[in-house]
Amino acid sequence: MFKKILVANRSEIACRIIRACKEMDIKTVAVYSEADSSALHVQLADEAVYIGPPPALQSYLNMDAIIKAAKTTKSEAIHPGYGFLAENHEFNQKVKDAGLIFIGPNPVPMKLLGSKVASRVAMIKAGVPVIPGMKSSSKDFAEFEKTANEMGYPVLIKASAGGGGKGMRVVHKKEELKSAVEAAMRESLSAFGSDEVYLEKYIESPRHVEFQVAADNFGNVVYLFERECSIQRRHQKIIEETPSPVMTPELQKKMGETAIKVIKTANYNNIGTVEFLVDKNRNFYFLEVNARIQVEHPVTEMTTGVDLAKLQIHIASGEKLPFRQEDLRQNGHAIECRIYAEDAYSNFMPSSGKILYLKVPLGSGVRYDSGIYQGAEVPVFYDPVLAKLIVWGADREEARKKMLLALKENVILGVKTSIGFMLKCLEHPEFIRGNTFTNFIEKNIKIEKDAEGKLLNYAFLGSAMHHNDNKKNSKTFTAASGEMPTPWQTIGSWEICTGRQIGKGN
Amino acid sequence: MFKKILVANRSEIACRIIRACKEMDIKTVAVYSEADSSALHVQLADEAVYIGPPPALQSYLNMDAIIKAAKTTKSEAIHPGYGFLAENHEFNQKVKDAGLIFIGPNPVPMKLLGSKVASRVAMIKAGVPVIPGMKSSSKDFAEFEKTANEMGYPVLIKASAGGGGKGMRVVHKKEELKSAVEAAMRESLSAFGSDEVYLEKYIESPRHVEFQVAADNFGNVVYLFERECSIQRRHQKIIEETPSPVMTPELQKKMGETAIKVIKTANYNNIGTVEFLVDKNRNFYFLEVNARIQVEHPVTEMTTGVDLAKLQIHIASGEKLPFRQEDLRQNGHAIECRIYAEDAYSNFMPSSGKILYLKVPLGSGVRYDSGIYQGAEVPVFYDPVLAKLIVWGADREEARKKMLLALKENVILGVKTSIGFMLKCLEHPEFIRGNTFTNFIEKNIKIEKDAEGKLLNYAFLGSAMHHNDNKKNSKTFTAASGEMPTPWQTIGSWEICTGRQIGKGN
Amino acid sequence: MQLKYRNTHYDVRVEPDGEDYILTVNGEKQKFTAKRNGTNLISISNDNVKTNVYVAEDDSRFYVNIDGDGFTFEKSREEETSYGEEAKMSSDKDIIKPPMPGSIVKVLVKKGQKVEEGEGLIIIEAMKMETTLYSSIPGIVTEVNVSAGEQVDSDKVLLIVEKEK
Amino acid sequence: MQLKYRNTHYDVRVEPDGEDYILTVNGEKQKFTAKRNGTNLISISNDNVKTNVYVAEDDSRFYVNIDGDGFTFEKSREEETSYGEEAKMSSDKDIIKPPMPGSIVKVLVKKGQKVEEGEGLIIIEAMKMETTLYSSIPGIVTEVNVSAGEQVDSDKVLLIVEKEK
Repeated sequence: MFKKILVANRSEIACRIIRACKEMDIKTVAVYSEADSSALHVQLADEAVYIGPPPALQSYLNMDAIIKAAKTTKSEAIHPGYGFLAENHEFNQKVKDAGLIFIGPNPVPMKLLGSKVASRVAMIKAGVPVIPGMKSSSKDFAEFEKTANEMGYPVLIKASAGGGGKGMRVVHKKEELKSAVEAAMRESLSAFGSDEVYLEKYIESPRHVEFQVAADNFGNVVYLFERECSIQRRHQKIIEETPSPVMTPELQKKMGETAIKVIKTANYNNIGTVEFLVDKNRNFYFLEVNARIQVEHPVTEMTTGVDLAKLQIHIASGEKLPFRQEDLRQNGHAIECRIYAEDAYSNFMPSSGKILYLKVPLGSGVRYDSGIYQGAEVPVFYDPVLAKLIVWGADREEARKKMLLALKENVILGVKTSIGFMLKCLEHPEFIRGNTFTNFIEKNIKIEKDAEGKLLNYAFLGSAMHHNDNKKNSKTFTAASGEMPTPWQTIGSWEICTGRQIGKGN
Repeated sequence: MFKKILVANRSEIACRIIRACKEMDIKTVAVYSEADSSALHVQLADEAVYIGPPPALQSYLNMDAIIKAAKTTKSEAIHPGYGFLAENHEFNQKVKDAGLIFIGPNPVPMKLLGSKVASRVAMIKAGVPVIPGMKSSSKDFAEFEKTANEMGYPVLIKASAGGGGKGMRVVHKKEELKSAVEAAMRESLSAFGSDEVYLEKYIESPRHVEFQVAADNFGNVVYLFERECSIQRRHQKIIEETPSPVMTPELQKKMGETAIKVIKTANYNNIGTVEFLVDKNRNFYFLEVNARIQVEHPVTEMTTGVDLAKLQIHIASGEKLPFRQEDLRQNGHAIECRIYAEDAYSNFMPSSGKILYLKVPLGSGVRYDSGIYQGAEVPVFYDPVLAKLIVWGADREEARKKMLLALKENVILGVKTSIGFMLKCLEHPEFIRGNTFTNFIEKNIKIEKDAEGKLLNYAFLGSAMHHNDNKKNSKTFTAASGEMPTPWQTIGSWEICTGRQIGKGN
Repeated sequence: MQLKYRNTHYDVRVEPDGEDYILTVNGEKQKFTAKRNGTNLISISNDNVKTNVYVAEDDSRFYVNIDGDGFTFEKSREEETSYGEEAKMSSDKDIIKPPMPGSIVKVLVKKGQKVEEGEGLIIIEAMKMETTLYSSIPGIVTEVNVSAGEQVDSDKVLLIVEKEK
Repeated sequence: MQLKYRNTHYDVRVEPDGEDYILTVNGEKQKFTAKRNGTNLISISNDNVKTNVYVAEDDSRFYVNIDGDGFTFEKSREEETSYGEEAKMSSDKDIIKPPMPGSIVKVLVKKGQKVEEGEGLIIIEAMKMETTLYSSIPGIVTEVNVSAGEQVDSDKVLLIVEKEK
C-alpha cells in the first residue's frame, strides 16, 4: 500500500479523500492556490504545497506544478478527485511518466471515454443503446446546423470533455443554435481546456440514472447499483438518491449488466460511473462514463457499506476487488443534497463571501461532507460547492424526512445557499411521488420567493436584536460598521433578468 | 400516532428524541431548568417549558412540574430519555394517571426490573443464570458483612435503583466495607432518590455484554443483538461497540434467547436492554434490565438500520413490531465514545465551563449525537456528557481507525474532555486484539500524562500567537482580560490525590 | 436602522417592552416574545410555537436563516433616509456592477447605444459560469468601463444606462 | 506572558522572524514555521509535517488541543513574577477550593486538627459524583469555612491547611 498520496483537488472532495487516506494510515499532501491557503483541505492534510495563483489554470489545472509537488514530497500516487484534472488523460499519462501512480483508470480508456463522441462510436459498435446525434465534435457550424435540422429541435450541445453541465446548452430554435454553440465552446475551453463540442437529440423529461461500477486490474468488474440524479439546475445535479424510484429488479439487472459491458468494452479499470438516460417507457440510453469518483458517490456508500474512496486506492495499489457481484446488496435509501453557494432566486448565481456562521446538521443517519468551516472564505474562482448533505433512512420517505430536517438544521450565514430551494424540491408532491425527471425544477418549482410577511418580520426582529446586542458587547463594532460605504454600495442596483438566458433558469 | 410529545430530559438524548419526533411529524415540547434556558434541546424543540431551578431534584426530577408542562402544552405522551425519571415507576404511573402515555414499559415490569434485587429473584426462578449475592437490599450493615464474609472478597455494592456506576463500590477488604456501603447509599439517594443498596460477588475481569430487545404490546419480542460495553471508568461505560469481539453465532443465539426469556418473564414491553457479565470461559450471568433507551443505543442503530428512538414511539402508540427475529441482521461494526467534560488525569473529575470552540467531527460513517454548541455553557448540575461520537466501519479495524480520526477531529475548547484518554484506549494493543474486560483501563492505561516536550512547546507557541492576534484584533480584549483576579485565582492551588479513593481511579 | 430587501427599503426599529419586544417596521408596530438563545440565535415565540432565527452581520449586510429560508438585508446609510429621491434616481439610471468578482467575457453594447429594458449588456464569468447582465430600464449607455478579458471586482461599475430625459 | 501548567510556571514569549517565529520558553529559544489557519487554528510545520494546534482563551486560561491531546494553561498575573515567593507560599499553605461548584457532602476534619500529606479533608459532590479533596502538605487545619449540605462556588475557600512553623 502507498505510504503517501498527493490529493490534487480542493474543498469537500479533497477532505473526503484525505480522511480516507488517514484511516488507511497513508500520509497526505494537499495542494493549494493562493486563494485557498487557509482552506479546510489544507488544514486537514499532513503536508500542503502551494501550487500557484487563484485562477484554476494556474493552480489546480497546472499539471507540472502538481507533479512537481508530488515528487518533492515523495508522494507515490496522485488522487485527482473530481473536476479539474480528474479526467484529463494527458495529466494521467504525465503522472505515469513521472513514475507515480494515478489513482483512477489507465490513460487509454480515460482518453476513449473522455471523448463523448469516440465513446459513443465504440459503444454503438458493442451494441450498447445510445442517443442519436453527431458522430464527432466539430468546429464547423454548418455540421451542427445540418444534424439539428435532420433530427429536429430541441437539440442538446455538449462539451466532448464535459461534465457537471458545463459547456452544455439546450437549443429549442434554429436561431439560437449559433450563439449556443459559441457559448458552449467558450465554457468548455475555460472549464476543461478544450473547446470540442457536439450535438445530439434532446430527450424530453427523461430520468438521469447512473450505475456505479468498480473494476480491478485483473478483469473483475461489478456494479454497485444505481443513483438517480434527475434533479438538476443549469444541467447540474443538485439532488441525488439511491435506489431510483423507477427501478425494478429486472431493470436494475439489465442496466447493471449493460454498465459492465460498457466498462469491459472500454477496457476500463478502477471505479467509474456509467450514465444513462431513462425515458418514460423505461428505455435507457448510454450517455457517458465518468472516469472518476462522483460528487454523489456517498449515497452508494451509505446503502452498500462500501467505501468508494478507499476502494479506488486499493485498486490503484494493485489489489483485487474484495467482493463479487453476489456479495453486494442495497440497504435502505440514501439522498444527497449539494449545498452550493448560490442564489436560487437570481438564476442560481454563485455567491461568494465569508462563512460568518456555520451550524453543521447532526443526527442519526446524517453525513456532512464539507469543504467549509466558520470563518472560511468562499473564493470566487472555483465551483461554489460548500458541502454535501447525505442522509440514510430505512426507506425513501424516512430519508426524505431526515433530509428536510437536516437541511433546516444546516445554517450557513454569510453567503447565499441553495438550501431553501432544495427544501422546496423535497417538499413537492411530485418529488414525494418519485416523479423525478430532469425537467423537475423547470416544471414544478416556482423560482420566486413566496410572500413571507411573517417570516420577514421575524427576520427583521432577529437582525435588529442581534445588531443591538453586538453594539452592546463590542466597543469596536461601531468603528467597524461605521466605515463610509462607497457611493455604489447604496445608490442603484444591478439586475439580472431570468428566463431569457439560454439556460432558461432551470 | 401522537401529535405532540414532551421530552422529559436534556442534552444529547433530548436532542436525539426531538429529532426522531420531527422526522415523524410529531411536535415536541422541551422542558428546561434555569441552568438550561439556552441549551441545545431548548433550541431544537417546537416549544419549551421552564420547570424549575438548576438542581435536578427541583427540575428534571420534579414529576409534578413535568406532568403539568405536558398537560399545559396538550402533549399526548412523555418520553423520559435515560437517567432522571426514565426508570422511575412512580413517575411512569403518575404519567398514566394523568391520562398521558409514558414512552417506555408499563409501570409493573418497570418496578420489578427497577429493583435489582426483586428482578434477581424472579430471574433465578425462571432459570436465568445470575451472580451469587444478597437476596435483597438492606439497611442492616451486619447483613452486608455476613454475606461478604461467606462469599469472600472482593464484593460489589450496588444501588438497587442504580445505573451508570452511581452508588456502586468494589470492596476488596473487610475494613473498607462500612464506608463503601455508606457512600453508595448516599450516592444512590442523591442520584435516584432511594438509598437501597445490596451486595454481590465481584466477578474479576469479566466482559460487560448487553442485548438490545424490543417488545410490542402484543407479546412479540425480538433481540437486536449485543453491545459490548466493557471499557468503563468509575463503573461507567465510556466506549461501546457491536458486535462484541467475544461473540460467536452460537453464544449470540443463546444469550439473545435468554434475553427474550428475561423480557417475557418480566412481562416487559417497549425497548429495553438485558445486561450480562461474560466471564473468561464465556459463561454469562444476568445482571439487570435497563428499562429505557440506552446511551449506547446508536451502535445498534448503525449496524441494524433500526431507529430505536422511533421504534419506542411506534410501540408506545400501540403499533406492532415491524419485523420478526429472522428479518434482523447485523451489518458491519460500530463503536461509540462518550465525550464527557472531565479530566482523565484528575480521577475523571467533571469539568464545567463554556464551550469556547467546537469542531464537530465529520466524514463518512461518522455520527455525532451532541448536546452542545459553540458558545454553550456546560452546567455543573448534571451528568457531564457533551456528546457521543459513533462510527461505522465494514469491520472492527475500519471502525477503530475511523474513531481515532474522528476523535482527533473533535476539537472542544473551554472544558476538559475525555478525548485524549479515549484515544489512548483505542490505540492500545489489547483493545486492538479485542481483549476488552471491565478492568481494561485499570490494567492497561496509565492515568498519567506522557512527557510531551514537543507538544508542550507547540501548545505554548499556539497560545502565544493566538493571544497576540486577539490583542491586535480586539480593542476590548485588554479591558476584558485586565480584570483584577481575586486573590484565590492566583495564590495556591487545590489538589486531588488519585488512587486512594474507593473507586480506585478506574 | 435602514434595511434594503429586494429593492425595497425598510425602517426597522426594536425596543424591549418588559419581557417582550416591540418591532416597528416602516412605522407599523408589532409585539413579539423573543430571546437570545445562543451566539447567533434569536428564538421568537408565537402561541407557544418557537421559531429559530439565526443571524449574522458584516459591515454591509445582515444574513438571516429561518428554517432553511435565507434573507439578506443590505444596510443602508443612516443619513440617506429620503426614499423618494433615491427611488427616482434608481429608476432613471441603471448602474451595472458584477454580482461578484469575475472576468468579462463580452461587452454586448457600446457607449451611446440605445437599449431596451431587459436587453443584455455584458457577459461575465464568475465561478466558472457565464451570466448575462441586463438593463433594468430602457435608455442610453452613458458609460462603458470595461472590455472583454478584464478581471473585475464586485464594486466595479461596469456600465451605466440612463433614461433619455 | 506567564503561564502555569501542572503547577509549573513558564515564561512564554513569541516574536516573528521573517516568515517564522521564535518561541522563548523560560529563556530558551526555538524557531518554528507556523501560520494562523482559521479563527482558532495555528498550524506549525516541522520537516514539512504539519501539526494543527487549536487554541481558545478566556480571561483566566488558554485551552489547547493538539490531535486530541488537551492542554490547559492558567494565566498568571503579569505583576506576580517572583516565583520563589509564590512557590514558598504554596508549599507552606494549602488552600482548598472546590474544582467546580458543588455541594459539600462531609467535612472530614476540624479546625486545629493535625493532618498528614494526602489525608482526606472534605467530600464534595459535583455533577452527581463524590470526590474527596486531600491535603497536599502535612500541617494544621487553620480554617474551615463550610459544613455539610452547603452549596459552594468554585472560588470559595473551603479549608486552609498550614505547615507548622
